[in-house]
Amino acid sequence: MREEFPILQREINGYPLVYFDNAATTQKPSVVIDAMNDYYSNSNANVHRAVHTLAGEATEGYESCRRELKSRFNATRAIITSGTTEAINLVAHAWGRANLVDGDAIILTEMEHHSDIVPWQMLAQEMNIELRYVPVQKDLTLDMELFEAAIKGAKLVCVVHISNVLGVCNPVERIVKIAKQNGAKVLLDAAQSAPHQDIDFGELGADFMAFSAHKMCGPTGIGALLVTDDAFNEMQPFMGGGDMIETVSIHGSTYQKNEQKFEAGTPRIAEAIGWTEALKWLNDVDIKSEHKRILDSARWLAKELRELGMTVYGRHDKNDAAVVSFLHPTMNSEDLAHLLDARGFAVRTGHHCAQPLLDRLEITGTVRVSLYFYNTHDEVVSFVDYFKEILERFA
Amino acid sequence: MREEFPILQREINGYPLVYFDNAATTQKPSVVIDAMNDYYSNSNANVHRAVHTLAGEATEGYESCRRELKSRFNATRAIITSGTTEAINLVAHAWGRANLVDGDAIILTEMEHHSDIVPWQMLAQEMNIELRYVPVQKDLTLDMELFEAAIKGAKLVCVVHISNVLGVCNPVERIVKIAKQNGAKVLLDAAQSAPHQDIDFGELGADFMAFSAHKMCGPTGIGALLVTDDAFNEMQPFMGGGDMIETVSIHGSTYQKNEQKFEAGTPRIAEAIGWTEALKWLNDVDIKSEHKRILDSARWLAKELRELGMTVYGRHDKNDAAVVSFLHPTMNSEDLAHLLDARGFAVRTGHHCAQPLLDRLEITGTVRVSLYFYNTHDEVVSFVDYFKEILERFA
Amino acid sequence: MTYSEELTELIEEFQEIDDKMERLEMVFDLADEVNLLPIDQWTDATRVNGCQSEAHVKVEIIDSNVRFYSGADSKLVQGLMGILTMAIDNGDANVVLTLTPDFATEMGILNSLSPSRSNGFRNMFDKVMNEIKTQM
Amino acid sequence: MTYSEELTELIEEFQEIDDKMERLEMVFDLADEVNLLPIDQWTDATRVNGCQSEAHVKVEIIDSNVRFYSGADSKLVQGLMGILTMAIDNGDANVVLTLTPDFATEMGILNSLSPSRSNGFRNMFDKVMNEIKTQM
Ligand SMILES: Cc1ncc(COP(=O)(O)O)c(C=O)c1O
Ligand SMILES: Cc1ncc(COP(=O)(O)O)c(C=O)c1O
Repeated sequence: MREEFPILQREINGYPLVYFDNAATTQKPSVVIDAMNDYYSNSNANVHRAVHTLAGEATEGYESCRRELKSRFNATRAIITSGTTEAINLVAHAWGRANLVDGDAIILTEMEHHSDIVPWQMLAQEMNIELRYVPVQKDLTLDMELFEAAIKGAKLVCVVHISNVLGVCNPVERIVKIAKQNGAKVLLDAAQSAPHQDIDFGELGADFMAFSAHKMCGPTGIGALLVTDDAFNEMQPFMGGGDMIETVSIHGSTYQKNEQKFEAGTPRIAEAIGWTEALKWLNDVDIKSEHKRILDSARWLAKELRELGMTVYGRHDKNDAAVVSFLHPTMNSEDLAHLLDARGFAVRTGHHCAQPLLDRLEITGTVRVSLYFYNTHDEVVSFVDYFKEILERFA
Repeated sequence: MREEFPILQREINGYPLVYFDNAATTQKPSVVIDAMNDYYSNSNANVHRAVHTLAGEATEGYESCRRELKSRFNATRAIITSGTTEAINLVAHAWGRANLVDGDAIILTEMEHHSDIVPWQMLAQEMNIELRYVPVQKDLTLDMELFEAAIKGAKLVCVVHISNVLGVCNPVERIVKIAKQNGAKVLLDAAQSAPHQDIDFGELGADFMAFSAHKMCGPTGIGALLVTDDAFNEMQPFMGGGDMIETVSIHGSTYQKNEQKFEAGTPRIAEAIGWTEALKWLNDVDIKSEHKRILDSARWLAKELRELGMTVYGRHDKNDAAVVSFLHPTMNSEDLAHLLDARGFAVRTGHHCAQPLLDRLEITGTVRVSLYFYNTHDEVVSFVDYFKEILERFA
Repeated sequence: MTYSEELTELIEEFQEIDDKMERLEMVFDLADEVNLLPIDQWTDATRVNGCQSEAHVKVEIIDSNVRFYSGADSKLVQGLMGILTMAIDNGDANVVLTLTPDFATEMGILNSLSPSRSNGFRNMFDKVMNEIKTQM
Repeated sequence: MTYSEELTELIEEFQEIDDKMERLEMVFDLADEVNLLPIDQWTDATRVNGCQSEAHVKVEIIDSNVRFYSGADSKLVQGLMGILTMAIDNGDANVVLTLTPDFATEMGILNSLSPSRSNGFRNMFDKVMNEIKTQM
């Protein structure tokens, strides 16, 4: 698989790139890069409402992304957005503002990414909505008892499927079941799970699911919101402009009835075409066995790091992502990342856009190693070897 | 110049592509395509807050776009958006909702693109704002007398710099001057002017300027909003999420102070890198003389079409764009476009997302030929030749 | 599948033409073949969705005999309607229902059309077939 | 430009090292060279903006003699502060003000650092120079 990713040939400071920052963004296989290249070199045109050949090809390319999303995730509605963040903001504006009233409650968890917190804080302020945060326990799981206590009277549950800091996979089936029993809708932040699992949105029963292409081998600048028909029908337009309207007059406008209603303006055409290829590429990956392989590597890495005296934040359960967040007892994390970069190891440090979770863990950041399918166990071993050298020379 | 655009080698139905749909979207030179290719093949990473080399390169690439925008347009603030449409929606949400009150008035013109109408209609409904439309006169110009009458008490003027249907360039200097005298802010929809003119935003004195990369040789999925410092300071956050925050806690959040405040989520990294190259490419074009050249071709085309009995909507004044909108007295426009496509001519038909303008002209659509710098007069001549053949065989 | 004599002839006629322009000329000419549905009878119920232009169809079945009325503001679209008219008008409903849009592909007209137009043709075809089914 | 003897030596020492890791080791070692600004004196006024970690600097000028205090939670950043200390501490303010960040480029440390870290260095340098100017 590695030879399909041109960037893996890259050297950093004379050493081969070891890319361990996959939870931030993944690399792209040639099929994805080439498809966008081909689009710009051969078929570039604006979509919809045009007769000429290029416009037809561009429209077909753009809409093929929607079809591929629906088929991969078993969804009836796929709205194309600029990413997870815009998808969640879309729910807040298009569904939240139209369906929530003063005094309603929304449930979040302490494990959420900022992108699944800030939009709700903004809405809460505007509409006087109560936000209830489900706490994270010592064992790094959600306190489901407190969730069940908090659900009473809540209209919406926003939950991250897999934590980008811990890799912990939340019990979303149970969360959906409890939410449904209490008449609440569920928004799943699948930014980290869509790349690592085969998700059946229809079967799962959530109402909204947000994720980004760039974290699953697709291009930057594009993502999606899957929506059930019921929830879709409750959504009011968010952004206004071309493509989302049916008619416009100076007296008022009428809107499209399908997903385009929420896709104002010229859409992300090249990006959709690239993402389509990434989705097809993923369809051909044996995700279950690849996931098990990299999770095993992550477990081994966690064990090694613990033995070296690091504090590791993660449990690496069966469905958890292959993410290892850790801290050195005294060394500054950015310094570690810097020293790792000197030999080509790309890791991320900082708050990973999840400050409330770090507040709960009483830390301000971690060093995060996050693996993807093109990573090898050899890379992980060489990481540990070099990490030992760093500790010897710099700690 | 033509050899820099790979798509111009394309054949349609065995005939060379003649791409006359540039007002919808322009083609991309190799430097743009290659830069994105190179990014994905060598430097792809998420931006901001990371230490490793790739993240540094990606951040530098992304921020170089902002620098290039500021320098090309002489602006102090450049917010990167997904396009013109999102940029205008950003003004409506971030500035409009925070600074307008019940009963305020906004001035639009009948020449606006839907993207500069619908966001204001939505805001008007939400906040009880009055929308005043400046009429378009028989000579296809704005009725400046009625504009001056309407400005009293208005807080914001939204005006398209160059009409995407007519090519007419509006007297924006005068509009800005009158607006400023009356204490109103000005939002310029520069989607069609940014590709065709060298615009000095600082000198012009407008408060906001929105435009899209894809209409100026850049990639899809990216655009910008230029903002003066004063207007910037009056803007409240729009979308919430990663990258736009300073701190997040379950009790509330604080926001970035710079443009990132309005760029929630992982940004359009590859797109920014591609756009940077497009902006540099445009810097090297002698826009004044190229503009004159294609405008002359457009004038000739308009004359020929009129002689063939077509109704041409446009005046082709010095600063107008090289756009020729026309109608056959009886033949259906889509049929014409279809027949043109049979020989490789790509034109657009329909309402061009400007229904209020068409309402004023008492038509429902036009056939639109829109030229860009890589078009030649020979192409225009062959268009007229073939158009005559169509009329003979099909009219 | 086997087509009526008239349709078979039409298919062959189209297949003989190499030049796309000539093929389009023929489609244009066939616009006259429709049983015209006058504009004042165009309603939401008769509209073919997904067409860029207004396209309207209506079906009547008398003694299991199909009568197909149609009209469009695009002559090209009406030409496609003319082709469909030649394929199904006055045919036995049960026979007509065995028809698939493949015949249009065989004629080579669908790939002479932009995707939007050929989608339009498919939408029209589906709508007409559905109407026939409901009326039987 | 001409540097103090101490700084010239340091630049040469760095230039002799090929290995990036060794260069980083040296930067780490130089963290001890700072006149430590204790954490309880870190304020908004002392903060260097644009650093990913907390970095704080303070300047005093006594009889046009520069005293430079600094501290950071990153040892690497504090190492850079150590280098700046060797470059300017105890120097004459007028001479110090002629210094540009080029010396760090000459040492080869800036391109051993990620862009964020080398920007951080530039921000620190600018802040220190500004402080000296205001105090004179
Ligand atoms: C004048 C004008 N304004 C706004 C837009 C909208 O631009 P975009 O679709 O790139 O958001 C366009 C182009 O479609 C335009 O021509
Ligand atoms: C769990 C989670 N949610 C949301 C996001 C935001 O995604 P994006 O920045 O692509 O909008 C991310 C990634 O940064 C994430 O990991």
